[in-house]
Amino acid sequence: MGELLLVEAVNDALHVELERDPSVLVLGEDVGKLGGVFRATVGLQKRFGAERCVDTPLAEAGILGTAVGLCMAGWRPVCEMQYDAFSYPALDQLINHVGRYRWRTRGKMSFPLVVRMPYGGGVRAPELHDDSPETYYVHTPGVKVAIPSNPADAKGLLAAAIRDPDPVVVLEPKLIYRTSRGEVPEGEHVVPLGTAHVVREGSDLTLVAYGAMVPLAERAADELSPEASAEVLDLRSLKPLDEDALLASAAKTGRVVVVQEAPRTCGFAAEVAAILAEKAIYDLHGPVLRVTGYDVPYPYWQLEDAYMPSVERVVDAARRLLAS
Amino acid sequence: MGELLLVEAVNDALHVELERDPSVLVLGEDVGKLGGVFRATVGLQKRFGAERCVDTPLAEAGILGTAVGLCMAGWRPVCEMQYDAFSYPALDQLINHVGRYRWRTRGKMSFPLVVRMPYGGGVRAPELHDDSPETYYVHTPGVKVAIPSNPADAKGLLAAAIRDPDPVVVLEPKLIYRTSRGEVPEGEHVVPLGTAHVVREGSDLTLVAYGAMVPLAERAADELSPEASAEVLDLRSLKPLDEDALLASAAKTGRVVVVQEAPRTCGFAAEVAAILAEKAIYDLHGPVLRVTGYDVPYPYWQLEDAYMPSVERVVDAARRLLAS
Amino acid sequence: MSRVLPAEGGLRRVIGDGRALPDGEVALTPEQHLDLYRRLVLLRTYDERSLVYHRQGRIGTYAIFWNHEAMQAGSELALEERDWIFPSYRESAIGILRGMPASTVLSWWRGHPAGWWNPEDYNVASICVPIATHVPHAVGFAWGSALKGEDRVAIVYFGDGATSEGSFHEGATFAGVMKAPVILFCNNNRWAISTPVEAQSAAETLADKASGYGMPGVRVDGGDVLAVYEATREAVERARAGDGPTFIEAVTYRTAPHATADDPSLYIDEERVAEEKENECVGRYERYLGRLGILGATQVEETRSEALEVMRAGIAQAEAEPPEDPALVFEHAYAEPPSSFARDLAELRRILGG
Amino acid sequence: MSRVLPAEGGLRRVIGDGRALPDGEVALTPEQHLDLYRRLVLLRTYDERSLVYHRQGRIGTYAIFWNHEAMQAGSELALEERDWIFPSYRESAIGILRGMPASTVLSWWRGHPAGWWNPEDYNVASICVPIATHVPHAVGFAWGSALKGEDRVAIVYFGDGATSEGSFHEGATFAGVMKAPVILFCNNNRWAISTPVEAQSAAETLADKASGYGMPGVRVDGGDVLAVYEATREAVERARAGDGPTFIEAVTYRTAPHATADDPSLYIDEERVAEEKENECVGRYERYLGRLGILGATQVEETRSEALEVMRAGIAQAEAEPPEDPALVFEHAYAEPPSSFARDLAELRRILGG
Ligand SMILES: Cc1ncc(C[n+]2csc(CCOP(=O)(O)OP(=O)(O)O)c2C)c(N)n1
Ligand SMILES: Cc1ncc(C[n+]2csc(CCOP(=O)(O)OP(=O)(O)O)c2C)c(N)n1
Ligand SMILES: [Mg+2]
Ligand SMILES: [Mg+2]
Repeated sequence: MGELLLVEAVNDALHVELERDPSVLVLGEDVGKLGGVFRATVGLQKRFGAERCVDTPLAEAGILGTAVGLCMAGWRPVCEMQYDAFSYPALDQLINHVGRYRWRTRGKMSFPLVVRMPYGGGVRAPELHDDSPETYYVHTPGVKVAIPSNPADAKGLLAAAIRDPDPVVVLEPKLIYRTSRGEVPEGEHVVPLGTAHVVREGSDLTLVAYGAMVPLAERAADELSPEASAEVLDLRSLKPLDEDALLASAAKTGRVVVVQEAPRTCGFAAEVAAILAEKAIYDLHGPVLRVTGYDVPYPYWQLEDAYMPSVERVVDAARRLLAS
Repeated sequence: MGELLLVEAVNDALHVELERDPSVLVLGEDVGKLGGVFRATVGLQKRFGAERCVDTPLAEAGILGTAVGLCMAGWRPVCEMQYDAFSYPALDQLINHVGRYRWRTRGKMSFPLVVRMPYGGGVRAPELHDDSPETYYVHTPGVKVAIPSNPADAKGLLAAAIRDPDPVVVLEPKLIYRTSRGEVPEGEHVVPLGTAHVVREGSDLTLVAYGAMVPLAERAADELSPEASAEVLDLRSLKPLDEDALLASAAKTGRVVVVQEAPRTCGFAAEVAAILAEKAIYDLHGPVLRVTGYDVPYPYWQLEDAYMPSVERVVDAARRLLAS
Repeated sequence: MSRVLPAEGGLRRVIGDGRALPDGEVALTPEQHLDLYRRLVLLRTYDERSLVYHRQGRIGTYAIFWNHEAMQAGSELALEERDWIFPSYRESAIGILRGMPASTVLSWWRGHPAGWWNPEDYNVASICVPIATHVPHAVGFAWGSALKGEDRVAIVYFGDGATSEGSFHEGATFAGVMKAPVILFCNNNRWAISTPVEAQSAAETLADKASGYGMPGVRVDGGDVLAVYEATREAVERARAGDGPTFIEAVTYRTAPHATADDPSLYIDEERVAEEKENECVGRYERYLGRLGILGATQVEETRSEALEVMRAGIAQAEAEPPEDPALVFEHAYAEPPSSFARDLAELRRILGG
Repeated sequence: MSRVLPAEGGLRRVIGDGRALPDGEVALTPEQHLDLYRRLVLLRTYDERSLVYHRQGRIGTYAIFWNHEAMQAGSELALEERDWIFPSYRESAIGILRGMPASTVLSWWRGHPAGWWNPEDYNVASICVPIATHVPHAVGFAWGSALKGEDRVAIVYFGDGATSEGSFHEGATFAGVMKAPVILFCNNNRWAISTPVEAQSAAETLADKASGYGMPGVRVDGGDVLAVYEATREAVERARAGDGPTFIEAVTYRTAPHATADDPSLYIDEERVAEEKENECVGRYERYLGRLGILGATQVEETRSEALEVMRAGIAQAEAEPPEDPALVFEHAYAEPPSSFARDLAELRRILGG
């Protein structure tokens, strides 16, 4: 199929999965006629009809709550939240129902729904169009969380999420929606949840990242070369997490820097560091360093570059670690 | 004033603070005539009137959202959420407004509100009366989080929260509302946020805990003695966190077990472990172990003991660590 | 076919008082009446026994639904078995009208896993604990069923307090827009724990909310099982005809504590409670059937003892449930549990075993 | 004092068309009319220039409010300065009616910290981006002010789409129960981005929602600045008299893209847009004042060029704002920042400096 932008790969996945499985249905604000504010759902309503690509009222808890009911009626709903920070009204449904309903039926009923949304900062947008909410999702039992960093994974992880019998939240890094371009397999393409990907082999230290932080980590690895050989590990799926890949890389390099856009406290980098502190402590040649957003409200966009992890900050952390 | 139960200490703090400051106002579901389902607000409406202890409609986002407006009108609202898992409808207000509004006014306006709620498991209750939601709160920029483990701190931390110029979430461990009894200073009593407390000195390892896990950790320390000398550190305030106390204890004992009821992934124990992995790695004689709830929906109560961290699990972790 | 009369306060009513207030009629055969009566008594007995079991320490916290039976049995009767029910904790036992064993519901209140059922077995969703959050579920189910061309109606039960929640509002909004075949059944028992409905909403009636969602709002006497049946039957017809949702406000008064842990003496009007108890819904129907000559004292006794027998068997079965293995903690969260769960369980077993 | 006429569709109206539709009257002096006109033109000019600045890359994404000026200026005129305004992004510039410099609002759209003000300086709350979430803020403010015995009314602006959100519902519920002196002002421009109001709610009119909250609902022609003024004035009176909240539905039609990034050609009815543009609100008022003999061509020109001057100065000032120091990232989140912030900033400075 050739090269696609990341957002086009999302759109492609939706086309393929709606075609493949007549019980898949897309719903959300402006996903129909408009094709979504990022055009991720463009063409779906024309192709599959207004009943399988549904423009909903402006009510996120309503979207996710009705999706629970749609599952009970035999559908596999794919909900779009228009932006990261506008998904919070639906957290109640997510935590109290989406993550618990299969359990509540003692495993008898499935809730194969997907919540996908553009997320993350760096896009020069008004307030609250920049959040990285993965902690809220990943901490919640009963849901899975995937975050692609390139077009092929965006397609494959979304396909996996749609086919998964359990609820999956897919966070799509909007910063690289239209800058990440790459080869995407045509037709059905599935990247199993729970498999990390070594984007670049290295021997001196590991940069652990996901989403838009992966290309950033790659640039940092470039910067560090030839001074040091950095491995870049793209987690791709935060839950389930490919712990083996993480531990293998840590064992190999003995030095780990974790990069995340979200605020630091209880961000996913903390979980990565905690796993390393528990299971890899004897492999480590130095501290586990985190390069993250700060514990502050995401700033005015003229200042956002100071908030977002930068190549410079990653390189600085790597150098400190290498020197330790 | 003598001995009080933990929930009585909460009530005492509210009486003292409403008396002290006429701009303090309590609102929530059933906090007035009934005095709250746990009786934490008993007597307030009689004493201070229905305008300063307000029974609200059943709408948590409405409670927290109007509290934001009450702040703008010069009040210091103390919101009760009836239970942990029923606070989630208010997360949207918390994340998008409560934590951001001071910033939004460039620091010109204060939002000195408090959200307090009974939290945690082990109480043989129906579904969703058992959650430990601290991660959702602590990850959110602009809010502070305190969790008392005994009556005196319950009073002192709540008083500090009410006097704080910023929003504070106070999670009260309902498991020990009526089993934790202790001396509580009469009248004004403030425990500053951001100060941890060494509940018990020890030299071989540190048990880090908060809330109802503190007395549990103490029992584990009893169990471990004389085989090993366990220090018990009560964090009391997760944000701001007393990092110095944490690092000092880790430096002293070289071995740390962190105990938390919440599900493991991205729980606060991960943050503690991450801080240690970053700043105390050379002090550690072994891995940082986490004893936590599991990454599953909080179970049917006949099975809850298998979910909750137990003395046995803490002791087991401690022994493994001591042997490592 | 049926005659529904206005009652005081504009509520729909069928059952009179045998004196000044005339009886109306509904198109039910004597057998159907007796079946409905049996269902009412089953619920009543379930509720009264549960309170006893609670006092005896045999079940945990329990949400009493005494005098709510007419709303539950009356509305359920208007449904077909293929229709789905979305209960709140106040309708915890509604499944027994659908053949669910009493032991299942008792197990739920005992916190035993045997209390959690497969909704598809009875077309009864799980008991919803967080207020109003199941309204969108029912709406999504009804909408989704209609999309699939299936003729299934959903009914969702919630209280007066629930109408203040955003979830109610969003669910109702979707229901209207999607023309979902769903019935929003509001049990207005005038209290949300200690909060009276006047402190819940400034609306004159809760049914006033319906037009804001583009659906009809109906008010009915919640103590009148036949009026409830009629109102629901009409709503079901409307739903099946593709005319969308209906909001039913069934008005009653909570005469029991909110739940076993509650102390209503702190807030409730005891005189009003006493009045309401006099006029409670099972007795009202009993007397109505007596006036029709359908029900006699022997049948009343028989029905009650049958129901008592169901409960005796139910609690015995619930108490005979063996304790579940801790392994269950790790099951059912995911279709395929992550590998960490097996490690966690192994560790837990090692510790519990030691 | 005033004569408000019914318009087509039952909307309140004052301004006629100079032909078949008669003009009504309001109790404003010629000076007040001209002042109101000046405000309308200021908003219009702000909006039109902002779109140009956006195209020139001088401001970022911008939410156009062309043809919404009458709703904003008309309602604002009914308030006193001590009354508080809670705007959405659609009312981003409403502060300029309260003396806020144009540069402040422009800075907001430039993502520069100078765009964030102290609400107490203008009694204008921060621009609310997440839909409907500011409704409870306004209600809490109004309720809290009344509790303090202060005579301050709050008005909160939101769109048709916003009425679907739980936050709207919960805010409105509180407003009714607390009898808060607040005005819920709904700009029904018939679209929420690409979603038409018919897909938003099955209610016949959005004002139908009001009775569900126990408050009056008023419908007014949103393109008629005087009808908006009158409706708001009445609501303000009611609020000040202690009679609680009012819901105002001001009906108009969105003629511009939702925001600069939007492409309405994918969904909108272009003919209807053209019609609406013909009848846009500033022109309507201009012609009305012309018929009254209050406004002439010179004054129109003068008013416009004054407003243009304000904008020229505004953008110049906004562009002259020096870039802020990264230290600001760590300020204002807390009254007393935790010690880690100083460490983070020091590290950041070291890295940025290197
Ligand atoms: C979201 C949420 N908030 C709070 C509670 C605690 N709570 C349980 S029952 C109840 C009152 C419900 O009143 P109503 O809706 O009238 O139903 P009723 O109990 O009277 O049947 C409350 C506040 C809850 N279960 N869920
Ligand atoms: C909670 C939330 N969900 C989604 C959005 C994204 N969004 C921005 S504007 C908009 C449409 C709003 O429509 P309406 O309320 O009618 O106001 P209008 O823009 O027409 O003035 C949407 C969905 C948001 N800002 N907040
Ligand atoms: Mg009730
Ligand atoms: Mg609109």
